[in-house]
Amino acid sequence: MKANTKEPSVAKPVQSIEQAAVRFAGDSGDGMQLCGTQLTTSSAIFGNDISTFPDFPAEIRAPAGSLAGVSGFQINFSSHEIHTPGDRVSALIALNPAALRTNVEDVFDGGIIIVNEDSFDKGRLKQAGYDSNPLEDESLSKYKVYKVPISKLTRAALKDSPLRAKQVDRCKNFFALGLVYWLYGRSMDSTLQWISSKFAKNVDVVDANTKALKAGYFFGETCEFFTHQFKVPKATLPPGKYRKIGGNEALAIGLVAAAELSGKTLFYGSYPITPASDILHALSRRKNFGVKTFQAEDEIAAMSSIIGAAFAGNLGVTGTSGPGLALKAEAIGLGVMTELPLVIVNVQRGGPSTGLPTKTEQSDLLQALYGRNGECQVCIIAPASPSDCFDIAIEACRIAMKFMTPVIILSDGYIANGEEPWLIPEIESLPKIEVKHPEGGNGQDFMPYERNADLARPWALPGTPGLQHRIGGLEKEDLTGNVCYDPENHERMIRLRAKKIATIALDIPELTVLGPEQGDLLVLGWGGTSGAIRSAVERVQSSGHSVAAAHLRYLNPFPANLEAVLRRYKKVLIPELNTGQLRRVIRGELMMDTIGFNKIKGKPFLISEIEGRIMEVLSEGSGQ
Amino acid sequence: MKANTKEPSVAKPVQSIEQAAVRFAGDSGDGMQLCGTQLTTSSAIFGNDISTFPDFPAEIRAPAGSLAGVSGFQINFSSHEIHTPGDRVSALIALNPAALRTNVEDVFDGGIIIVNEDSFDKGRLKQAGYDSNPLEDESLSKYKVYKVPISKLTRAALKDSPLRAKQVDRCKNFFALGLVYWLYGRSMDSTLQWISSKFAKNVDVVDANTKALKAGYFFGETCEFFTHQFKVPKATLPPGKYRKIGGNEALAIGLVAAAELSGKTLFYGSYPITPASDILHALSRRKNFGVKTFQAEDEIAAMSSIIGAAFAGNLGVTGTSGPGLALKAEAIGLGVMTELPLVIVNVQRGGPSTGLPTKTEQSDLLQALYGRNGECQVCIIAPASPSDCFDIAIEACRIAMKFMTPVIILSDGYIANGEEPWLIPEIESLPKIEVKHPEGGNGQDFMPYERNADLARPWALPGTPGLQHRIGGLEKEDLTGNVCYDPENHERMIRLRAKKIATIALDIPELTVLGPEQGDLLVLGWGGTSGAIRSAVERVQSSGHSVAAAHLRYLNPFPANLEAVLRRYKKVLIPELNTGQLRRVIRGELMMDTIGFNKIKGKPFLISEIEGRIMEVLSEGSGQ
Amino acid sequence: MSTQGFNVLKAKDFASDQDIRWCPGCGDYSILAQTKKILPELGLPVEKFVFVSGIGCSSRFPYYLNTYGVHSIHGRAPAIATGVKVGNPDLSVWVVTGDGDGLSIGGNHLIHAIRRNLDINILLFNNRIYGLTKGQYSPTSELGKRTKSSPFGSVDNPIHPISIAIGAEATFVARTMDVNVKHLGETLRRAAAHQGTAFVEIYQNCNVFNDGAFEYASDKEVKAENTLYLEHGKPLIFGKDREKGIRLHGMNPEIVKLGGDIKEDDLLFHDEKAPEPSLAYLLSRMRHPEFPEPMGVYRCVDAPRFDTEMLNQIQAARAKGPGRLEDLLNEGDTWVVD
Amino acid sequence: MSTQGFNVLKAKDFASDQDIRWCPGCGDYSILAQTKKILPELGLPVEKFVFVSGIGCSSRFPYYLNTYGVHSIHGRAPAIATGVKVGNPDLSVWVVTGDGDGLSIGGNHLIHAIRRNLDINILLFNNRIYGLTKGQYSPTSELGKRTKSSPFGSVDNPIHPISIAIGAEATFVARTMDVNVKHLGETLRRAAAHQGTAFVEIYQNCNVFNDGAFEYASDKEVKAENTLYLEHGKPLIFGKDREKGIRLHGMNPEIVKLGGDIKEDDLLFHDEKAPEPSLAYLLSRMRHPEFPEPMGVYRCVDAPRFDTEMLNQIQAARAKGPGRLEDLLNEGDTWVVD
Ligand SMILES: Cc1ncc(C[n+]2csc(CCOP(=O)(O)OP(=O)(O)O)c2C)c(N)n1
Ligand SMILES: Cc1ncc(C[n+]2csc(CCOP(=O)(O)OP(=O)(O)O)c2C)c(N)n1
Ligand code: SF4
Ligand code: SF4
Ligand SMILES: [Mg+2]
Ligand SMILES: [Mg+2]
Repeated sequence: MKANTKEPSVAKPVQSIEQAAVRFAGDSGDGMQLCGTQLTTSSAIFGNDISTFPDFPAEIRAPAGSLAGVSGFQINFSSHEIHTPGDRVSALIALNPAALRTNVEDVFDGGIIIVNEDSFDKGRLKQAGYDSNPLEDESLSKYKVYKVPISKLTRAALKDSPLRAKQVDRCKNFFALGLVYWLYGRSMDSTLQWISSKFAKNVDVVDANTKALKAGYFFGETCEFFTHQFKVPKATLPPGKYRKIGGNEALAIGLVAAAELSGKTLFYGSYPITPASDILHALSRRKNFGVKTFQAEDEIAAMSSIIGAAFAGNLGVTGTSGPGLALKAEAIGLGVMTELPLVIVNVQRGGPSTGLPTKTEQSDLLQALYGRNGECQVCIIAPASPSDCFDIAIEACRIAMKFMTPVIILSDGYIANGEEPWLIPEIESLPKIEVKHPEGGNGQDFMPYERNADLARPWALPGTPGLQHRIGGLEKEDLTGNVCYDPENHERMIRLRAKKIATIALDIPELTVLGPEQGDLLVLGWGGTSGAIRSAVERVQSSGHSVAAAHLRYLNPFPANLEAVLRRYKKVLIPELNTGQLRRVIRGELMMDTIGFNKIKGKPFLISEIEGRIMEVLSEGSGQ
Repeated sequence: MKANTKEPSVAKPVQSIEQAAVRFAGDSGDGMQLCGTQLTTSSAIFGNDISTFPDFPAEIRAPAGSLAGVSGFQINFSSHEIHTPGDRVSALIALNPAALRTNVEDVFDGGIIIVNEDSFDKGRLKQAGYDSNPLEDESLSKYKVYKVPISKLTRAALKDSPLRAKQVDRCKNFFALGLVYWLYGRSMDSTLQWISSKFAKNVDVVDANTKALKAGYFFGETCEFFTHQFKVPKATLPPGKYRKIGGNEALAIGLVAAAELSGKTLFYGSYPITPASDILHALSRRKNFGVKTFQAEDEIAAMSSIIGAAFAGNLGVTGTSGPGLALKAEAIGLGVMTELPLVIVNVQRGGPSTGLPTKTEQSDLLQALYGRNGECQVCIIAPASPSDCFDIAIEACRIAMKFMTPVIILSDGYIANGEEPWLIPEIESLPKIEVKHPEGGNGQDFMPYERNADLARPWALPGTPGLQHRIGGLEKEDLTGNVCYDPENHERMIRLRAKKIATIALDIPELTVLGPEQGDLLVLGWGGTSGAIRSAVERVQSSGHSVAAAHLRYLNPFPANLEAVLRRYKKVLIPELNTGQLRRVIRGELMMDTIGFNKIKGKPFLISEIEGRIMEVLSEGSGQ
Repeated sequence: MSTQGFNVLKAKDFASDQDIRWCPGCGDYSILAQTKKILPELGLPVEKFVFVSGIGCSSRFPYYLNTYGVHSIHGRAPAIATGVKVGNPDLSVWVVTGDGDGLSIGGNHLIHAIRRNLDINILLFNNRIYGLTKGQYSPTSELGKRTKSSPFGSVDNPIHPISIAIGAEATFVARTMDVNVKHLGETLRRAAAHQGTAFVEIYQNCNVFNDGAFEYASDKEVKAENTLYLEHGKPLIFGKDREKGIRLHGMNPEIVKLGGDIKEDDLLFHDEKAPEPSLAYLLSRMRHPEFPEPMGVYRCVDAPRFDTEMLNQIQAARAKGPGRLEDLLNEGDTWVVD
Repeated sequence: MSTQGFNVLKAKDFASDQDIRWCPGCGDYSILAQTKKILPELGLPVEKFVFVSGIGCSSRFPYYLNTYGVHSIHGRAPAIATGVKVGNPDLSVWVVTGDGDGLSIGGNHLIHAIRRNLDINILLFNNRIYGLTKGQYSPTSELGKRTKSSPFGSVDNPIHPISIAIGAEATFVARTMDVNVKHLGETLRRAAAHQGTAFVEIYQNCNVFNDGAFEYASDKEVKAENTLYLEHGKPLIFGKDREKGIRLHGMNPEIVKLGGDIKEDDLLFHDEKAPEPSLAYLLSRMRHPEFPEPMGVYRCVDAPRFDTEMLNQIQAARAKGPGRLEDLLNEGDTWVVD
């Protein structure tokens, strides 16, 4: 292909499509995440439903051109409601051979591939493990391949820029983005604005990026190679005001909101760890909300600090990922014994050990349930999607303070980094969180372990006259909270603590299903698989099958009606990104067998995978 | 009662009994543990079967005379085989009112109570919560109470001793012990020897303790109050050479034996914690076996150090209790990923959090199974009794090195501190542990993650030319062990690691039952409840019921025939010192419901409790 | 802050109703007594105090005070105290820890609390042994010490609490001793007065597992030779008849006899306010038996505090416009679907 | 020990077959290069080396060496290395850690490894940032530093690795820098030669998240003013024309101009062998911008080593009669049942 930007631009035909999944892929340093985010924003503002999936390597920046260093960002934008970033992509933008190689499989047959032709040199082809140049052999024949000399065109567009060559080359992602904007008829406005404000301090950079973006756009418009544009119309989402939101961001905002709703100061003690660090980053910017962030020396200190802060009367929250949750275990036990309101966010990633730190997985459910010494229950809840993180954060804080208990939120890397449109809630619609502190006494007859109807003990704050008391990790005497080695008291307290957690079931919504109230199959999920499950179930429903979907936001305790719901279906299928942890818990808890569908590849489910499994299960003989 | 030691001694009649359970109780500083141990030794040497239960407070030495400070030691010695220290005691020796009050309930009706009359003064009565002196009211009328002025008599016996008054008073435990020796016709020889060697450096102390012991003995002989002696004949144990052994000691010896049997150096890295510290103490004395003990700065360092030691080629073992196991979680995960042979001893105690640190419990099973991030299985085994700790230690080391995996031993405070006779094994009868290290190569084609038939990877040692390789916590590539983010590889490795653990089931004995091969009820236990279960089952068997007992030494993986065995009985009862952790695992694993019998009081089961529950279960309607 | 009546508080107002469960004769009793004595003088009501401890005999401390308290888990007290202080800067927060709790498992939290310099007081009861677990050597035990876990003698070079604290750039460091009750009380007062992390090592006798560990510093016959009481601005003098002093020889301290050629002015003068902690470090290296061990305040300087700096940032941010939930929710690019 | 042919080893013999995954321009490359250069000189074959690291960019190090290696978990490398060294004292054990790995989560293990003084080498790559987690401030970041987790500036007073190491009584302490390759190589050689724990702080540029953090010490224009190269037995001189020196004023260092009244002999002389670490501590407090920062070996002394002392005890015990399994089983009171 010869690029020809000189020709006069002519409007090209526009083909309307329902949905497009676009993936940018390139070196870690190529700015692919940025392209993705920009396209996401402009699509969201345009009015599409969106869902994104950033996928980056564990290295900060592996060797340029290497397979290990490929960073990707997938965005699905659609004119109808969607719940996942899409199983396969309609367009892949690959900035080098390694990016092509690691991503080409996911492109639909007949899909678009735009490559930076300039990067397909011998060295990089070899690095990517290509024996021959795929742009020149037949291997890509089933795709629409556009070979664009992106580097050269960018340089040409910026030939007057005062920037150094290296800097100029860095603008090529904007060229690529511009081209995609043209391809899908997107407005460049939000990105142009973003460029001006982001690089405000350096006008040359603003200028260069702006030019590169526009050059890409105009290239699409002018170059004869592209015969038509696509158009993905607005989605008909519920009316209201929207913004685009990612899971970690929603979680951070939710925590701030919970603090505001309860009138408590938020204390977030955390130690950085992928993929949870962004919550710390987001909260550390919220000083105007009085948020106190404490970057502790390790996860144990982080957990310990929130115990101290909660004792002092703050809303104590910590965030981490699997290995960090393991380290917090002992201190969470102290939280259980001292019965303080504590929220522990665990953004799951691939394990065991350091595992696959930048990949997603759902393998910490059993750890969250049982990963502490002794009989040591906590409440566990999990968000279904990026925007649900907002609600789950509020819910966790509400339960923690109402029941005086640690609550673990099991998010995951997929939700944490993914983005979707969020219907901004009315403040009045948010739950009220009422917190009462006992108000002082005569110092003698205060009972720090006396319980209310919810079995919660009083949250008496240091500084309150007459309520002085001591808490700690040794077994507590019922009512007085004194250290107590009495055998009967121990058993009573173990059962009381467990009962308190069980009582939460009365305070949470029942499990609802999407689809028939009873039937052949229920597909039950938890956490980030929700979207794929829902989409898959909708597909098979639309082909007339008696299949329903249900999503478990509450993992301990379960909603009171869980068993009743499950038993209304002939079979229950539980897709999980682990070896079957929820399935195991349900067997143990309800003595009920279910069918597991398990994927442990560091990646989310594809809709088609679940759909396929559903069809298999439906066609298999009856019986569980 | 008036003491009269001056009268000439006359032989008193001897009543032969089958078994006696004696409990010493007094202040933490009164030397009750010592009395117990001495009586244990002399009874063991005499030829009784024995079982002991020391029970001490969490404080080093709570205020003298306080209820919190009471320390007890129970020993059961018998002319037939026994498996527990006895549900109730035939004789209680109480050195003060607090000791009487906290222990009197456990004395058989008609049983003997010997009190130190001198300590029943107003102050101490009040401290113990007595409104009136129980020695003077009717409250003890159902017991045979002997009011002995032990303090005065000890002082009298030592009136010529150069020791200071305080030191003299400290000898009163020997007086009490002497009296008990007389009561049960025990030889004082072993204790006299022990005194001379223990206090060899201070002849006055040897002298005083010797005199006190003898004075107690002669007091029994002479004082008209004691009308007859008891005699517990030798037990007919299997022939062979015996010694008395406690659980922690047996475990330590077992570890040393495993090192000898495998030709490896034992590296024990640990951080002190009750009730596991004694293993560290015992091993630190074994330098002549080349044992390396490392008192680490914390449990994380302890666990980490054995990973390093194992990598370097030592037999790496660590020991701890519940809170310490929680802290080790992350590093155990590294052990799973690096597939090194590691043994982790967890001596369970009352939880959660600091809980009841000196009391026993079985509440870490779920933590051992699931207390780590990601899919992260290890092998778990548990000893049945103090002496079984020896065998379990060897078994753990054998499995760890054969399968290249971490193995958790779940001991508990009851087993760790309890003692029983041990038939010393012939060395030839001990399992051989064959360890092979690959012998060097050319540095290129060594595959650190290639597996043998047992799915174990090679244990290649630093220092071996040509086998240089790097291990770590990131996901490993199959065969090469290189860091690998490939999705398929991840799933393969997760399944391979799990399969390796499952494979251990082929290498361990099947579950056997005691009693009928099928029938109405199987009582299934694990860990330290074994003795009580066995005794209870024997009792109901002898009254003609179709009940069997089974003991699970292997908790992950289960013996291959577990399900088959369980399904041969109409009902299965699982007594546990927790809220039903094994029961829950069996439901999840086998989809099989069992009946739980749970006690969470920091104390072991009584035989009668289990017997009672068995009878209840038998009489309840059928069905599980 | 409730001020009602707190100016008439007495030691007994700080006593809780719990039975004290230390061994008779334990040095902890005296530290408790002095603490109860000085607390009423600090001008705060009982409810404003929070005592946080880890696990160990020493860590039982909070139970015996009628203040708020947390008897936490092993080694984590400094981290918990950080949460308490940042959570409510109005409180007077005290950490009680042992040589095992604070320097073995908890060493890292201790250092990080010290370097952050937030306004808490850390009392480390150093008995050079693990008391509660019945007698293993601790990080402060001497090389060669025989204990249950070191029957052939410990091979771990000990850690010195004050050296480590100064390594972490502590702003207040002091040493005192259980039996020297006046000095103990005075040192606690000084610690309380310091704004920033005050680290106090307290020599404490464990008469059950390590009896006499500090006899050299407490025994009437020898203590004057083996200890040296620091006074700000004063020369370093010690000995029964205050006849000996410490002189600097290059960077090394040396013991000299006063009189003759050597005047007080030739001696090393103590300066607890020295901006550079090098003197304090040097003093921390004067150890028995080579040197008399310095008792008292090694260092007391001002530095930025974590707690106040954090509050300042919050106040500054709020001054620019306190956060509104409405704005938070509606941040960034938004669009409307009708 | 296999001796065959190791005397002809070259740097490339120490290179593994793994792709290096640091950012282009990262300071880690240079440290790796120098390490590969000096290892062949140490007289040991490749298989005798074990590199242990934690988690962080720096902790990738072991993968790139053709030695044995453990890329472990965050902060625990010193504890793992302790196990390796005690497990097989024949090995040359190296720890590679970062400022977060070694001083934040792993601070305690670091200190305890140092105080035990076992014969390992600890290289702390200090880039004053968390690299791998993409740019949060670390314990060595300056007060006020703006990072992802401190958008308003950090309020944590930093820790200084060398001060902390000396607080823990390190027997070998040195500082060097990624870009100063000759000095870096020489410092690594010195560390390897030391018998005991050798602690080396290496200034390392993270050009992605903290670019230029050490420009003051590397930039040609200014480095001579901002650094001072320590030499044993030599006076402390620095400056472009070596025209400035450090003089002691009481316990405080001061910068003086040489010439005129002030002679070299008036300056502070470096003594890395000083039994007292007070000089080393004082040097560790000389910090940019007030002072030129000392580079090189601060301290190098002999002291009992944990690893050898433990082996000595074992040898002594075995000399008295090695343990026999038979005896072990039959210990104590036994009796026979026929
Ligand atoms: C996680 C954990 N590890 C170990 C222990 C056991 N433990 C309790 S106190 C203690 C050491 C006590 O020593 P120190 O801090 O010096 O206090 P002391 O008893 O001497 O006052 C240890 C090891 C524990 N409670 N928790
Ligand atoms: C238990 C645990 N907590 C947190 C993390 C996340 N983490 C990985 S590296 C790192 C800090 C890296 O900083 P540093 O040690 O300075 O190394 P650098 O990347 O700068 O070389 C953190 C917080 C982790 N991997 N494990
Ligand atoms: S063991 Fe020692 S430190 Fe603990 S209470 Fe007793 S005397 Fe005090
Ligand atoms: S992030 Fe920084 S430290 Fe990490 S590899 Fe890149 S430049 Fe090096
Ligand atoms: Mg101590
Ligand atoms: Mg760093």
